[in-house]
Amino acid sequence: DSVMTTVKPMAMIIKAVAPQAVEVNYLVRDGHSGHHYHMRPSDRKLLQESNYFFWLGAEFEPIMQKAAAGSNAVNLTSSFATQPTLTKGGSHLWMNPITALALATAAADTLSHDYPQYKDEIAQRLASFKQQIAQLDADLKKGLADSTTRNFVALHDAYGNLSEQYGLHQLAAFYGENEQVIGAASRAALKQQLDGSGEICVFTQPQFKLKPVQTLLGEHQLKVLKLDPLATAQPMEAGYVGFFKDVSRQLQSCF
Amino acid sequence: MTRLLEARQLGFRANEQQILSDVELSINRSEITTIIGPNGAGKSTLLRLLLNLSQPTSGSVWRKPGLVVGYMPQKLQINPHLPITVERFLKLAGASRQAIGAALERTGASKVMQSPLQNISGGELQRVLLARALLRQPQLLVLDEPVQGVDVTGQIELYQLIKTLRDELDCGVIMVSHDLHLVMAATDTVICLNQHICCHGHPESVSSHPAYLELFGRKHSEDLALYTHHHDHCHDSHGDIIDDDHSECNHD
Amino acid sequence: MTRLLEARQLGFRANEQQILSDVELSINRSEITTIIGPNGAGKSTLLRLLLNLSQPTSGSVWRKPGLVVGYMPQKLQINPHLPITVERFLKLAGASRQAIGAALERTGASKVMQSPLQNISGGELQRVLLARALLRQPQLLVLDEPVQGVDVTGQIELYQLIKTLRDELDCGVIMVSHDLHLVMAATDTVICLNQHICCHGHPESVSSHPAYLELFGRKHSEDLALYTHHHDHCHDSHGDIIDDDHSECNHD
Amino acid sequence: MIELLLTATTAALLLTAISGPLGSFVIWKRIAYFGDTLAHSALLGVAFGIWFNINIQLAVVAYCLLSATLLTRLNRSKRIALDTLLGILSHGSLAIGLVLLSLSDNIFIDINGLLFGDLLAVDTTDLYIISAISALVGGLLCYYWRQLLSVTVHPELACVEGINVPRMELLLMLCLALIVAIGMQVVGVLLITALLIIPAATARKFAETPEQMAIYAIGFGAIAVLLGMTLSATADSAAGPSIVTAATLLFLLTQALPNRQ
Amino acid sequence: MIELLLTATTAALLLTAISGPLGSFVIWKRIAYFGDTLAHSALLGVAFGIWFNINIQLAVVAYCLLSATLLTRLNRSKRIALDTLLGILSHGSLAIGLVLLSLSDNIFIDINGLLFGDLLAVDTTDLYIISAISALVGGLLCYYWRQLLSVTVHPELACVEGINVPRMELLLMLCLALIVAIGMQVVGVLLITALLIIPAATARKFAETPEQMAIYAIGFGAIAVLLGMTLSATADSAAGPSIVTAATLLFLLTQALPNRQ
Ligand SMILES: Nc1ncnc2c1ncn2[C@@H]1O[C@H](COP(=O)(O)OP(=O)(O)OP(=O)(O)O)[C@@H](O)[C@H]1O
Ligand SMILES: Nc1ncnc2c1ncn2[C@@H]1O[C@H](COP(=O)(O)OP(=O)(O)OP(=O)(O)O)[C@@H](O)[C@H]1O
Ligand SMILES: [Mg+2]
Ligand SMILES: [Mg+2]
Ligand SMILES: [Zn+2]
Repeated sequence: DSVMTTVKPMAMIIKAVAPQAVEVNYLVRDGHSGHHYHMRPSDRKLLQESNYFFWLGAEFEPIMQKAAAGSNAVNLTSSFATQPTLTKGGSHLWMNPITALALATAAADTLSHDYPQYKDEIAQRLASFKQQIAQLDADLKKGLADSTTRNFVALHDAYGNLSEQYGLHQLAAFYGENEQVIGAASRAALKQQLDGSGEICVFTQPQFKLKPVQTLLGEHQLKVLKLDPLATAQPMEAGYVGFFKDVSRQLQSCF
Repeated sequence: MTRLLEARQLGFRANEQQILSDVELSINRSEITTIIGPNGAGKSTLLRLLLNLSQPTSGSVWRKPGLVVGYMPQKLQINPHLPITVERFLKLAGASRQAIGAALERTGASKVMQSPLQNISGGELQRVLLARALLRQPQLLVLDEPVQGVDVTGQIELYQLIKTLRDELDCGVIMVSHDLHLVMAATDTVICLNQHICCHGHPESVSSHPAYLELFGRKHSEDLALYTHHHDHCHDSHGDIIDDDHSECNHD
Repeated sequence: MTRLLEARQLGFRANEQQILSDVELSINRSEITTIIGPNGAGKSTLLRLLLNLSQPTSGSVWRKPGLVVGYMPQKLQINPHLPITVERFLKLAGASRQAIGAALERTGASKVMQSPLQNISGGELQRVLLARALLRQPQLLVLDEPVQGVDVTGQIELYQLIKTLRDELDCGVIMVSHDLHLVMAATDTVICLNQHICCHGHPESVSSHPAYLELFGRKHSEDLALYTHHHDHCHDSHGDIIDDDHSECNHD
Repeated sequence: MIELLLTATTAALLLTAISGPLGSFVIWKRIAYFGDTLAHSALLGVAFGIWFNINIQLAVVAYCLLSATLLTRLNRSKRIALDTLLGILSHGSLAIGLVLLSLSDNIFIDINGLLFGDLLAVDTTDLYIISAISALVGGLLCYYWRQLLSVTVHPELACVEGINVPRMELLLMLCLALIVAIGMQVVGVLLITALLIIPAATARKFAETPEQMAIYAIGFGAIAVLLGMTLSATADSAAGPSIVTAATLLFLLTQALPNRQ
Repeated sequence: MIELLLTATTAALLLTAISGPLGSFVIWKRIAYFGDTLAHSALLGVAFGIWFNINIQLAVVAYCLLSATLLTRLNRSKRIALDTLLGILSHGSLAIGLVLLSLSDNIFIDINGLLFGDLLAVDTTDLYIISAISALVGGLLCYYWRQLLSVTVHPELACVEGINVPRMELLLMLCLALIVAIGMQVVGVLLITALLIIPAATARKFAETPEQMAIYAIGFGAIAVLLGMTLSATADSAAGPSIVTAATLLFLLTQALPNRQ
């Protein structure tokens, strides 16, 4: 038995609550961007053989709409997508442990319907995941508590959900959700706003060049965080907890 | 005598230049009209106006409703990227294979029936274009320098053919030509054009008209006189003038 | 007598057809060579081979090193998207404004000097092309049907001009023409081509050659006889033969 | 594996049957970039769709048809080559679309989806749409074939012979726009424009008449689809790009063949 | 604000100075899609760069120059129109690049970066590169102007007049490839190809000689750059697309003007 999802962190979340006997696969393979997905025959085969395809809905993962056309698709966000904060520059929902837990809960619900024989196992794993998440959240909050500055500049507009949770403040994102670049006026405003401040925290990702930031804020000292939102460098065994620990370690090096 | 086409006060301006002004003419069934005039006189422009391929800047053109026209442009630029044989090109005019064979036979280009249209020689192209024009069984044939680039043998044959066609199809013909000597004898009306109509009428009368003489010069009028004279009678192979016998020397 | 160009055993095949075979010829300085032949005989193809614009499939062409050639193609397709006036087009040949004015004057096209190249009429284009060819001060002039589409007045003038140029520049000339009557008198060698060289030599001797007669037919040979005869002497305006006086009638 | 690829292969073959003849016109008229232009300008269609709150798919199809009409109009003056007009329309609408989108918040457009599509995700509904459009366009092409061809060979001769030249040109452009607009959303613009031009260009070498070219183009297209699908199934590569790769290799291969002498 | 835009504006103006004349050639030769083709095929360059472990930027430039050479070669046979060849090269390399990339692991490519670039991210190093390339290409264009023009007007006449036609065509293609390859990485391919064609097409209406067209194209390009930068500064839109938008509007505006009678 197997279930399918879109990206690796999502697979980690589902793996955390799915019964041991159920295999969890994901579509976007390591090293490829989640925004440029093309389906391959092996994906199609896996997708067809899976009992479920867990995804985040057209709003957050529009590129997955075709993959989600099958009858086995389950939109994990349908229970809580009404929360307005989630839609604001935060398509990477898994970048916030609280949301991750909500996703896990939704997945667990569905799974226990289909696998009544594993119902207990699922409930048990969910409870343990809940605990781990609470721990993660508390640790990160504590780690960031004494940080005086909470401003950061992002290259990719995907951290709205994360900043909301931890009181961080995104000054600007150089590439929008659609990867379009920002205009001259915003840059001028950003430059003015940062006038006089020393170290600036920059969230970057492997596929984006740092150059626009360097050109604009060349005179400032840039502290570059190579966040890894797709868990490319993490082994699957590390699980969501391992992945997010890495993210929070990175965050704490900046704030 | 059916009127096929009539131009009224036609004028054309382009690029701040008056190219044609005040042209009045009418084309009737079974009449051959020839337009002569120096290069740049506006002959091709006039044909394009008559065919509605350009819009006049003044005046108007009346065409008989439902008029079937066969047109042969002065230059045809063929898209080199479209593979098309002469036969297929002619079929586009809506003719049968047999009719195509016959038309090419008549214009003396049956050799190139299967050749790609892009590769045939200049003179062959002219013959093919004429074949296309006549395949449409036109009521009006519009020919812009029909024998340009055609070899000597062909020139005489083609003019002969145009006359025969006129008789067969009972169609009107309007053509542009520089071959005064070959054309004069085969035409009913000559229009002498140089931005406006300088003079028009029967070939004989036009060639002595002062406007004509001014345009082509007395020197060439003499040459022409030689040509028309050449068609008034026959020469034997030594160039001596022999008796005027139409059936023998093929001129009329 | 300098040899400018020599073709040895030239052959050309395309599309499974032999278009030319076994052509041998040589062009010398200050000689005018005229190629005649029916449509599709391979005349233009031969010129292109001589100019290295196509590669022969057999045989070879020798060109005098550093030969300056003026070429006038049979058809010129001008890119309609390039804005260029006649003057600028001629300047591309590397000539001064003055020289351009003079050249256009000579070919009788000074009227269109400032016109866009795409808009000029067929005959005007021929004149412009000839002007370009001669602006290069060529050692060899290669002309493919130079007076095609040119008006009567112009035809005689242009052939006259070609002769004058030959004398002035002391260049070799090779041209294709169908105007046997106008060309014969102005040429040193005639090559009669129909996929191979049927016959060649002085105009007078060629026109009585059996191969020539076969190609153009006895009927047209008679016509031609009339033309050559026309150039052996002059006619008065009534067509009567008057005394042979070269200075008066401009033929030689 | 076979039944998995069946829908996708059928869709691609259906498209091929119609893109062969249409693609031949594209090559003859030198508008190889027609598809790309529509794809680029589709972005502006999306922007309009969002702006006026219309169904985006419909907005894209409508905008494509509109662009085609506009193009036909602009082209009538003949002062500017069609390919230049295409280039301007393409970059212009792309840029305007980007500017509009960067002015509004939170609009996600799947440019990559439009570009590369997802052939393997084609379902039976898509198949019906493709069949319907193919039948419509194919029927129009057959019915007007002689007139369309006349206009392409020589518009002035066609005009003199009584063919309504502007209407035929518009018809052709609209057919193209329709097939690109549909294809773009189903299989991606890369595949649809490549299917338009590459098989037809391959056929050019062997064809002696326009009809031969159209038919050979269908044949080469079908071969490319089958080869590409096999490649995709064996090497586990994306289906659309694999088909285009197969078509390209086929083209290069036939170019290396000697010309008939 | 001003000093923020200074580098970007200077870079764009420098590119304009060279894209005006080059773009005129692009329009005359009907290769409006040259830039897009190189941009698409750049992906294959990236794939090769990754495969053979070369610096990706260099690989892209090298591959662009290679494509241009290949194109010039293929075009010599004249059986297939240049725009069709461009289309095939473009879609073919894009597809092959995608297949290769989807077969290899761990690759992040910034396709959008290549396509849309970021003019505002231009720094002084880029400015030096652009200046150097502009000077080089500008010098070559000036030096060979007459010959390049002869070849464009009529290759056969040029050949008879002793100009090395293949070499001139190659030179032109390489200049184009160079400017596109550099422009693509610095300001994005949308901006560079739009700067090539749109100002030159605008100039077409007013020019009577090729030189006029080249110079007017520079002028229109410069106006578009200044307008676009102003738009970006006031409406906060991305700089590249704003410039292209300005150029497009300028084109549409001049098309609406009456023709000189
Ligand atoms: N669209 C146009 N714009 C500007 N000038 C034009 C245009 N069309 C024609 N002309 C000019 O009008 C004049 C007449 O051209 P046209 O082609 O009608 O001459 P023609 O009498 O057919 O000459 P030919 O005997 O050489 O074929 C030419 O001088 C040409 O330059
Ligand atoms: N590239 C080619 N491929 C196939 N056939 C060709 C090619 N070029 C020329 N031909 C054929 O070769 C023959 C000779 O053509 P060419 O243009 O040399 O004739 P020409 O003597 O100049 O005729 P014209 O007097 O009509 O100009 C024609 O029948 C033509 O169809
Ligand atoms: Mg004319
Ligand atoms: Mg010829
Ligand atoms: Zn993202």
